Amino acid sequence: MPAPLVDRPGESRADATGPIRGNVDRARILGHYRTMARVRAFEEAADRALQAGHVKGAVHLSIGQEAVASGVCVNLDRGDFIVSNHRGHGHTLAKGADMGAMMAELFGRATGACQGKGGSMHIADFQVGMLGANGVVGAGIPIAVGAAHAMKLAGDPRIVTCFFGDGAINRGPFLEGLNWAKVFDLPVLFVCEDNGFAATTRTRAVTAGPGPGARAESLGIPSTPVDGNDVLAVDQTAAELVRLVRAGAGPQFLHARTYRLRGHTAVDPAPYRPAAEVEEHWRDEPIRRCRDLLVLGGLDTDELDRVVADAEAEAARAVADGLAAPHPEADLAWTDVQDVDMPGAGRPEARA
Amino acid sequence: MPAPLVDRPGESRADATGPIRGNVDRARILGHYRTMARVRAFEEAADRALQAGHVKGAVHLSIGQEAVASGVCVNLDRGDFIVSNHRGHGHTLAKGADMGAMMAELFGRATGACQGKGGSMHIADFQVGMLGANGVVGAGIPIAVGAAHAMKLAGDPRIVTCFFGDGAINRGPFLEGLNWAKVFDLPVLFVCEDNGFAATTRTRAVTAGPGPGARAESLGIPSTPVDGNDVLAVDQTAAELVRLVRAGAGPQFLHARTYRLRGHTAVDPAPYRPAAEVEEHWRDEPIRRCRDLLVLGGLDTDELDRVVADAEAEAARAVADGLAAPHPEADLAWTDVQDVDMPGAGRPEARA
Amino acid sequence: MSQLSYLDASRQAIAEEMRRDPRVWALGEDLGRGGVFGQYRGLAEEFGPARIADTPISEATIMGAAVGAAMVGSRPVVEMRFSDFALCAVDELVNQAAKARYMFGGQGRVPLVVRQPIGMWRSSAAQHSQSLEAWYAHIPGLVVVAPATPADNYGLLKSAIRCDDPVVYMEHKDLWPALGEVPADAENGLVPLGEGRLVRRGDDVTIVTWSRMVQVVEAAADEPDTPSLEIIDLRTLWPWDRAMVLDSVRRTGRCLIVHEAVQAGGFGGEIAATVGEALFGALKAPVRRLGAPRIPVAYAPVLEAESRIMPAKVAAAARAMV
Amino acid sequence: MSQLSYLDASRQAIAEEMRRDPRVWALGEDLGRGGVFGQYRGLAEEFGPARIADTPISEATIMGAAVGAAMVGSRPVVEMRFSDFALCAVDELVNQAAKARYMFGGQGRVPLVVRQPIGMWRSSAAQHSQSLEAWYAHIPGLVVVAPATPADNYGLLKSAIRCDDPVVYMEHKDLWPALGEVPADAENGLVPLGEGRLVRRGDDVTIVTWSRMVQVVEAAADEPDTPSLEIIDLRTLWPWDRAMVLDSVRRTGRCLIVHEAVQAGGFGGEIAATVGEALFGALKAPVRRLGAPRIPVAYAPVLEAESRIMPAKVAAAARAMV
Ligand SMILES: Cc1ncc(C[n+]2csc(CCOP(=O)(O)OP(=O)(O)O)c2C)c(N)n1
Ligand SMILES: Cc1ncc(C[n+]2csc(CCOP(=O)(O)OP(=O)(O)O)c2C)c(N)n1
Ligand SMILES: [Mg+2]
Ligand SMILES: [Mg+2]
Repeated sequence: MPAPLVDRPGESRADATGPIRGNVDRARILGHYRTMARVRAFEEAADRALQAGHVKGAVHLSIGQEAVASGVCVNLDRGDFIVSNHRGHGHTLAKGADMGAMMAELFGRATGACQGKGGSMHIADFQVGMLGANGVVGAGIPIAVGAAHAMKLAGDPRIVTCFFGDGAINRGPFLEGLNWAKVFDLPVLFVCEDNGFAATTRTRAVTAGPGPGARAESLGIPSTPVDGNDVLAVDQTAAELVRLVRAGAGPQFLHARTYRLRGHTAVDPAPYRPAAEVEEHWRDEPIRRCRDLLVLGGLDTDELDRVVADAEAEAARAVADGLAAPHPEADLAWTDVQDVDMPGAGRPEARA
Repeated sequence: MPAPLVDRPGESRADATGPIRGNVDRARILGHYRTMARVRAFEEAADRALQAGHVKGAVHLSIGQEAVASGVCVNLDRGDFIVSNHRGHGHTLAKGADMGAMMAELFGRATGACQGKGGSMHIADFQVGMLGANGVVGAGIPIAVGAAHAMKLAGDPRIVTCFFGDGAINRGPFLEGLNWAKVFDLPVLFVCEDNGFAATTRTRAVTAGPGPGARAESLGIPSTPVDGNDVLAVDQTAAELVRLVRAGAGPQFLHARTYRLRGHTAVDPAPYRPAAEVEEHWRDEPIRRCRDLLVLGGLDTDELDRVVADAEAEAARAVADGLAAPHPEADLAWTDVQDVDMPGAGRPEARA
Repeated sequence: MSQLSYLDASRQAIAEEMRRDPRVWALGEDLGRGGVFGQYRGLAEEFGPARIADTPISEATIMGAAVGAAMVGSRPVVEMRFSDFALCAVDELVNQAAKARYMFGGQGRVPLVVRQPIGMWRSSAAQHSQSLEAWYAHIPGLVVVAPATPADNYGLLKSAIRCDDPVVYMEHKDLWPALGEVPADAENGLVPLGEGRLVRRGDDVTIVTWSRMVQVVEAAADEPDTPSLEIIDLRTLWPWDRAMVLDSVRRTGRCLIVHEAVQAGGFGGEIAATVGEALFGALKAPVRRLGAPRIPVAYAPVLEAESRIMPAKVAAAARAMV
Repeated sequence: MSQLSYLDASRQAIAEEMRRDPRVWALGEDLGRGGVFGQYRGLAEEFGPARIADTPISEATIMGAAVGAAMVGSRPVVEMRFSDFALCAVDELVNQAAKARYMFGGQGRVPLVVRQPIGMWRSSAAQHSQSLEAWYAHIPGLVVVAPATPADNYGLLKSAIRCDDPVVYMEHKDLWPALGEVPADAENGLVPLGEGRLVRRGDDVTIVTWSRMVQVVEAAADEPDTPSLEIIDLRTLWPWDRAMVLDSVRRTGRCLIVHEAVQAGGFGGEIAATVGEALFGALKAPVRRLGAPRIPVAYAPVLEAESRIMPAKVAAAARAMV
């Protein structure tokens, strides 16, 4: 299985080599470190931009959950598809989307990934196979399953990965979509990003039974649990599941336990959980853990700092470029609605 | 646990006594025989009436599945609730509804259970706790769960039983409703009547994983399988589950395997399955099995024939009464829509 | 030309489109055995079970999977059985299918057709009789079609399948057996989306209608006392043929809109408002609407009849306008 | 009287109704922490977690369970968070809640209130900004309410909770902080369902509007060049106050309907059609409608603005009518 590091397509990988843990080489881990640092930097920058009033809509930060995005997406090819949810910046970046276009989308600019029409909850980048975040919890599941269905129908080898939260497993589409994927034996990897919360509610309070994995297995889909804050574990587990999916073994399910270190939205101070709990989880956060591993493996901390600094610089550039980018023309609002009704852009007056 | 035979409230039970199998006495089994014979007679009469053009809407016959209705409902009190699906005649009769009102409903008469407004797929009899059949597969599940929720909120000891088919387990409300029932620890018994088919489709072809029971258990609800054509087994299993539900042990799940001996609707010749398969299942049908048991237990076949004859006479009376009953007044169409808009009956012209 | 039923016309349309374009496929419950009304009879035999896909009873995912499949280049025909069951899949149709192309800034499209058979049919009662075309006409991103004849069911279904945006395609269950001439030639029989059909010329009142009501209005026109009716079958409700309607009403000076759906909040309101605004001063009588009362459809025929528009009602309404 | 926000008015209404009637309870996601907008803040503390129930993310079952609970005698207040998410629960609302009483021949009733916050709010884009009141007005069995002021949100929510039939209750998210006088006395503050509110007398044009647009229209009326506007806040969309609207238009001779929802297929069509028919001949100008274009709501403010009705637009439309 070729498993390119897709965090920055085209960019040269780190030159450090040699195994660190298992048979994973340092370059791969460093790649994760870079991807996660980029996600973190993006989220922090987006948060600051929001506080400064540059982002108008809601933003759901994935701080603390970067390892799931990085560990899964590193195993996907550029042509493979992902479908995401409202907390999708990490998945999108890890799949190779351009950070500048993403930030510009948050700012509602013409240079945004969706030309400013979607915002954070509807970021998509079809060029890298990112078929969209979603504002409706669970709604991505049938969409992902359908994309996989189309691949199977067409004999197309590309596979689909579907990210969703632990809250989504209480919605009907979870059952329907997983059952469907198994019935039609589709090439789809389900990734349940279990951060313990659905908005302000602890998911265990509203979730019966043993959890996501048991539900998947009751639908005939094998589930593999993983420490979602251990990027290497996520990578290695996802690698095997992706291999199975590609090999035609049918849908697979990855249950990744992690923790949402920030509020549900960027403006949520999350008073519903004790500070001590959050602090404890900060000690377990994936980027620090990855760094520790790399340092243990002999990597120079200066080099690691440089990776972080690069990521932060990239995010700063994304903010600066986004702020400098033009707002869309108002007429853009009238395009891409539907062809038959509105063949050309323009308001009805203009079209009459 | 008092477990009244509610098949004909007020009617005297059979006078035969003494154990036949386990500690179940003959009277109870004879009660089942009578209930099942009544369901069968009703279905056959409804079918004939439909062929004769007296029933306008669709009818889904429960022939072959009578043991589930009888075995479960015998364990319910009159005040307990049931929620049913499109194939609900058996459940409704077993819960104590009046056969005449049911047949009149099929005929769309003013004396119908719903005054002719609902038809077969919307039969309800709130007086005996029958909260309605449903035309939408799976839609009864959340309704049943909600009724149980209200009981729990009110500290009301009544419990709710929810009947649905094996096709319904592929709809979202199955997951959502069962999860909900367990999360709120509600007094509800789920009964999955697994007849192998969803309309013209074999459910195993569209159902992934080990089946209904495994799905229930993945949602924290214990599942008990039962031979759904063995009325005694259904009775004894349901008795225990009802006891648990009443005792506050939370939701329970009964998975009853049975077979739909007739077409999906009364007009479906079911060409999608071999005649031999159907024939084989006729040998296993619950009424004959119950009769064999009773005969083995020493009951007089004449008496059993009388039970059947009585049931058939009752059904014939229901048909005759239904045909003699008046059609509803057209103005009835305007009642029970909603109070605030249409406080009184009558067309807008009449109300203006 | 050949004589086909409304049902067979749709079947032929799908078969031809599936032969023409390998990306077209159909999904829904029981399709392998022909679908609940037989609209897919024989198709599984010709195209195989992968392209005529038997699905679980999972309306939300039938629709949602079609959205995903369409976004990556296939062209699904979604079967909802009864339009009433499509109410289990509204997020997928309205929040996802209709908006994806727009929200994503045009990066993807959702070329799917969702067949939602509508209307009263054989005492089907409140959960199997609805006509909710007005809902979908209200949703940006959706095309809404409601054919009344075999030829249109053939030509419009083909156009719908070729459309690059989601189409809500509403056949009327009572029309399945209706017979009519259908152009045998695959390409000539296409009917463009958005164009009405002038069913009959007339002088006194323009009737705007669609679906099953076209026949009812024609029957009304044939009654002895009825004024001369010009009948327009809208065929596509969004976009609807404003030009055809306005041209006609400009000439007749009167407009009556007839639809089977509940009148309150029905699509007739849109047409009446548009005509009333555009032709103010040119109207000889107020624009009128005839739709079902705002009551659920009841089971018993005598009750169900209260929701039905019959020819006599149409004729009386037209008479009252002249 | 006391000064309350639109949000606090609703909270007070629920609290009072829950004190008055032990059968009333609320269910939805995150209610224990006050709900996503804080509409339930403090209620879990007073009434406990059983009556202010935190639910899983299961919109279909939130709605469906409420139907079952209502049928056996409790009175649920259903929280849908954003009206857009109610699209995951349409079968439960439209096929079940709205029709149960009717289908079962009046044996049971479904006294529930489903709160569905609507409207554009802080660049929420296409899946969090919809106003679909027209849909529910089209469905027999549903009452539809859309309050514009704190007093109405107090009085109408109480009436909705006391109503024995299902009520779709649509608060506007942009109005949460709006302040206004609210009658402190619990019983006097009730606002009957189905009655409009005359916001302002005027001579030239009757404006019929509701929800967030009431403020917008008032602002338009205050602009210097605007003709004299009579403003009616419909408050309840079904049943709507035909008498108040017709009386007013009879006097002014002109009617403009303003709503935030998409104009095509919007509820304005119902009103325009009704006014056009009832007052034909008495109108000095065609009835006009002002609603959003038939495009999804976009994210970027400059694009979103294309979907917004601003006071200047209303004023211009009114001016063009006189
Ligand atoms: C159908 C639906 N219901 C409710 C919401 C509101 N909502 C947005 S995110 C969220 C919590 C989702 O939790 P989870 O799936 O665990 O994802 P997380 O936010 O934890 O990443 C909720 C309730 C929604 N967007 N869609
Ligand atoms: C949501 C929905 N989808 C489809 C249908 C059409 N339909 C009616 S019954 C049925 C099969 C149901 O199978 P099952 O639940 O196993 O019940 P059974 O008919 O076998 O008793 C179908 C598909 C429906 N009524 N509702
Ligand atoms: Mg979560
Ligand atoms: Mg079945």
